[in-house]
Amino acid sequence: KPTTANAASNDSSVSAIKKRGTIKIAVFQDLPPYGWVNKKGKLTGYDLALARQVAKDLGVKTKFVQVNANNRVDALNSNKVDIVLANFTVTDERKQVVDFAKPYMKVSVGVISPKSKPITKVSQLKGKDLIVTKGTTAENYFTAQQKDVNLQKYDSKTQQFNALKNGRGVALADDNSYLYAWVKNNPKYTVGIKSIGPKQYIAPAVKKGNKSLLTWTNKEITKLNKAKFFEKSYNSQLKPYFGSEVKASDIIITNK
Amino acid sequence: MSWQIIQQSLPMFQKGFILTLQMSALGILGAIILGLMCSLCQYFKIPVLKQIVGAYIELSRNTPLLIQLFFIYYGLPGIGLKLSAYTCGIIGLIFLGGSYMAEGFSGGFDGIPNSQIESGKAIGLSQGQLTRYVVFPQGFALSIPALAANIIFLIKETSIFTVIAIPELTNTALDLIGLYYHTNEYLLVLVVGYAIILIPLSIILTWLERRIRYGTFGD
Amino acid sequence: MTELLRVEHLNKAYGEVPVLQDISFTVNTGEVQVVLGPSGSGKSTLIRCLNGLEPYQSGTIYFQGQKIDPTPKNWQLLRQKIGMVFQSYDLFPNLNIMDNITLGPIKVQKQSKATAQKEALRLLDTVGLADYTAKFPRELSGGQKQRIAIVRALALHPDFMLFDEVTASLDPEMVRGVLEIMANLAKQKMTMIVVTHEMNFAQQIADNVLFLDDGHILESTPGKDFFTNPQTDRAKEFLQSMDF
Amino acid sequence: MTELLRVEHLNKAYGEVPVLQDISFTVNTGEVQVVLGPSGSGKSTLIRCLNGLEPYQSGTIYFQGQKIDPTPKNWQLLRQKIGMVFQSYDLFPNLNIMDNITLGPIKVQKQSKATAQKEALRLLDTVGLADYTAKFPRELSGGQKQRIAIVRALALHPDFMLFDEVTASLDPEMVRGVLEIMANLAKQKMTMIVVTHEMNFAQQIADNVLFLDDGHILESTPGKDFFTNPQTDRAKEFLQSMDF
Amino acid sequence: MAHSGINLIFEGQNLPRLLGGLWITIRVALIAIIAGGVLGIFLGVLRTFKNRLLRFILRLYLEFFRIVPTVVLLFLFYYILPKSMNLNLPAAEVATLVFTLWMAAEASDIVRGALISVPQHQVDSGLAIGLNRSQLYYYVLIPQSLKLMLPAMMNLISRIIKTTSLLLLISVLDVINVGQQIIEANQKQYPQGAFWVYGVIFVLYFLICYPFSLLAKKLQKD
Ligand SMILES: Nc1ncnc2c1ncn2[C@@H]1O[C@H](COP(=O)(O)OP(=O)(O)OP(=O)(O)O)[C@@H](O)[C@H]1O
Ligand SMILES: Nc1ncnc2c1ncn2[C@@H]1O[C@H](COP(=O)(O)OP(=O)(O)OP(=O)(O)O)[C@@H](O)[C@H]1O
Ligand SMILES: [Mg+2]
Ligand SMILES: [Mg+2]
Repeated sequence: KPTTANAASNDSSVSAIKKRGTIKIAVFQDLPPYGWVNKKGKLTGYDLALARQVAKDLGVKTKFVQVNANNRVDALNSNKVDIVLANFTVTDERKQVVDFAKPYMKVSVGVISPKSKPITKVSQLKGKDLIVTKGTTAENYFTAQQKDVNLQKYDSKTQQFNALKNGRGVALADDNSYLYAWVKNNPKYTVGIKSIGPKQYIAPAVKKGNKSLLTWTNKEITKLNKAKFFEKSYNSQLKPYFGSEVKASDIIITNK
Repeated sequence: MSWQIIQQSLPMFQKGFILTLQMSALGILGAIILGLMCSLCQYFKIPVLKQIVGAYIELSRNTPLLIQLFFIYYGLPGIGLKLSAYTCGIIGLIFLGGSYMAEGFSGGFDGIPNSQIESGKAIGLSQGQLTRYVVFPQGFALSIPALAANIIFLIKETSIFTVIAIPELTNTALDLIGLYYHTNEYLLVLVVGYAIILIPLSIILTWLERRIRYGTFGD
Repeated sequence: MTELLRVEHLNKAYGEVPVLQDISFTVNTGEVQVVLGPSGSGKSTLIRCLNGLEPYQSGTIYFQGQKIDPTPKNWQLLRQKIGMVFQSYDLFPNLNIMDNITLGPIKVQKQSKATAQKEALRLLDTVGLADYTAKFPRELSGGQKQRIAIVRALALHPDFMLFDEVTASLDPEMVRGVLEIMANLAKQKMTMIVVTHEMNFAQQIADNVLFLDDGHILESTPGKDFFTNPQTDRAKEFLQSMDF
Repeated sequence: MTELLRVEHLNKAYGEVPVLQDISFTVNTGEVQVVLGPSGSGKSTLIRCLNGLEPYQSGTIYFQGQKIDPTPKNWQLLRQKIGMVFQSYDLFPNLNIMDNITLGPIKVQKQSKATAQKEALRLLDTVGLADYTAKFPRELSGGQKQRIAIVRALALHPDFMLFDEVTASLDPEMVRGVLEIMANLAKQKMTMIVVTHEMNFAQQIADNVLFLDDGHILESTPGKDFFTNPQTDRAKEFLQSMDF
Repeated sequence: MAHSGINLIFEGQNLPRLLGGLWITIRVALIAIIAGGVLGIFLGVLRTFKNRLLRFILRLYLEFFRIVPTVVLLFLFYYILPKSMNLNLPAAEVATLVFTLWMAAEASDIVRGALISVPQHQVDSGLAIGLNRSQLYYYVLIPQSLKLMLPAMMNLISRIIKTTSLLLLISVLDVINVGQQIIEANQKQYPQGAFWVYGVIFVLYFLICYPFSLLAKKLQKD
């Protein structure tokens, strides 16, 4: 339904959401174990658990909107969603266009490659094809810092992993946390570079200027932290998918 | 809308633009050759080949390019056939365009009035001579409008290459949007990019169409 | 009077519908056979059978005493000896007048270009169109096109000519020029089979008239008698209707 | 003799090319005006101007003494009073015969369906096609279609009728039936303007002949004189060419 | 391994899910075809009118939808519409709108083409019996042009259906998107999942589009 410009930004305020009775949340649906559809066709994952908790605490129903990495910002700006909980890494560019709440996860870019031909140093990637997904921090990092790596840019996670398995690039770069998860399922591959670039955080994002929801979300994260929600969620949603290389403290933020 | 942002993105778009042009050119050329061969198989009713061509045309015309590409690019490696993205793109475009071009040519050949064929026969021309002096020149002229429409169509279809990570125009735009979030600017450049290719081309093709038609039939 | 063409018991049907039934007749060298009959009686079909453009179900055609084996290859060779002009002026729009005329002589009969062009010019002269060699069909009037079509057929020096209502699509004023050329051919003793609706003209040139109705030859009567004294009532009726 | 239609100084051009130049004439009630002239002389254009299918650049048309203001709306209203039949048998292929005929009376003249159908049947009877009401145009021969087209025009009870070469696309055998109907109309004193290439027929019905050449009226001569004794050489020539 | 991959399709809820995705796809196409078709007829009629400004505007509309690739159209509407027009629609509805407008544009050209190829003498004889313009269109031109436009319409419909494959790109949960989820969720068990899932979707699209192209061919013949 059409709304006016000002009303549109207020549309995602806490009171508006409560009045509407539904919160629209942008999530990934192809990124196990954060946001994905399991074999039974059910939307699940670490981000999803958070999303459901947020809705519960707001006392509203959820409406999930599937996004790809490269349209998370526009989903907010075009009022398609109230909040993004889609493995959204905080970067300076993104801070210009959306408002991030308190982070709930740590992350940095990692690189996976076949065990048979492992890539362990960035210098090995020179002049080679590296697979990334459009709009991810991995793409951002390599575009800005490693200009002599050829990037193959895909629209979705499914496509990028498929491409890697088909050997279309020598390696794939993405957030290291789910690369660990992925290699556990695909033992022929290894996280050859565990972490490059700056340490980064993943946080919920709301439309720029949406103070009301931002404040509420910050409080919510603090509250959930106290209640050890993220630890529990880590154990149920993530741990089963990660290899032994990963500890809870690598991923979740407990002390903030 | 910021002119500076547009300007900064132009070198990237230029690469995509050139790639779109190159792949379109190759794909269209291949499609025309494939289409011509298919339509000849049908025109001369060559047994077996004619049936194969018929099946190919139906298959190609009734499935989306996107799925054809997905199947070739992501699916076929599963049974051991791995082709580069560019090869897949070109093959996809030829596979799709071949059937459209074939129908265009066939339409031209079928459009030749029967009386032309008969008067060719009546002066004793053999089948080969009839094809060379009557069917080809007239059929080609008649099929030009369809071919022109197909050329435009195929160029637009290259935008779908974005799904197999070919950095053509559309892919470039989507990528930049994901990186820097200047959606309006990049979409504008994208639309203008296609307009720069398609508008002059469509004018040239219309002109060519008239000329060839006039040269052959005089109307 | 040598026999040029003999048709015996020709039968032709489109699907189940018989269109020509038990057609037999003979044409001698130098004779003009006019085929008359109401619309749909099978005149065009008959003409088209006579140069193999339509297959027929049964019957035999003899050409210069030889039985024709009706294979596509045989017909293709025979067509050089049979000139044909249709109702629609179907010159090849993509070729100029000279190329239209010389295509057959050069490609089919392997004449040299020079010979073929010389002959084409001579024939064009006889129909008053010698200046038109470089023009394209689109630049000509219907009557001119039809005259060129006759020349194109004549350029192969056929043994006989088939004409199927060649003036039917022409403006009334154009008709005369074309008919004059055909009348001239008749005078020069070209063997011809002519389908026409122009009764005056038919009367003037017919050595013999075949009157077709519903796929049958109802009568075959010498030209001098048919128009004044047809044998069948159907033909009488037909002649009346043509002359309101 | 009351004047029904008067045309004064009518000029019409397609782009730069003049097609009708300074055309003036009068048609009285009950009169048959035949328009003759070579192909391209402007006959069809004239007829089309007379019921507003073509706009004209200058000149005036008076209908029953009233000057016609040539707006689309006016012409639409007037066309009920002007019946027109064309060369191509243009019945509406999507409607059956009855609907073809009654479309105008019902939709334009708002007659009741019953009245319109009764009248249609009466008219169909006069042309011998009363059994054809439920058929579609494609099931009819050219001559039948043309007779229906005349009935369709008559069903609006027009004050006069325009005929443009209505027999030109017909098989020769079909021509007579159509011409007979027109001759009957003339006998019943229907006012008509008739373009035709059938000279015998023209001679038979013409009260007056307009002879057009190159967009000009070269002569306007009573029918009884024109065919035997035309005033201009051009007309003489024309008459000769029509009668090979 | 490959031969057993087909089992992936029949495992668990996979087939119903795929068909569910297909329904989303078809629903978008169906609404677009019907709404766009009606709008297209209307615009097509307008395009035969003499008013130059009107014809120019409609021509511009058509050319815009012709020149801009559908992928780009989808993104344009998906991103720009909510921002500048404050029209906030879910992706599937945006897609429906785009396809409707596209269908209307292309259909208007088909309708116009069919209308002007009704022979001029049909127009003349309609006018000659005194019909006014709307009567002429209603009783004569539109009924006659319907037959002429059907083959092209069938082709257009099958093109619209095919092009719905692009829904994936604006994250509509269409059949391809569901397919990708299935490939992702089962990648360990079925490494060749992509071959089978994309293969099945390929066939599904063919089964839907083929009848239309058959129909188009048949209509073209008679
Ligand atoms: N290709 C065809 N398929 C089926 N029937 C045909 C075909 N061509 C002609 N006919 C039918 O064969 C019959 C004879 O047709 P033909 O054209 O030989 O008649 P015609 O005497 O030449 O008539 P016209 O004087 O109108 O030219 C007609 O009933 C016609 O409908
Ligand atoms: N729509 C048009 N646009 C341009 N010129 C036209 C058009 N219609 C007719 N003409 C020209 O106007 C002139 C008169 O044409 P018109 O059809 O009135 O002649 P006519 O006397 O009816 O000929 P015919 O006996 O062949 O029917 C011709 O030179 C023709 O080429
Ligand atoms: Mg015939
Ligand atoms: Mg005329």
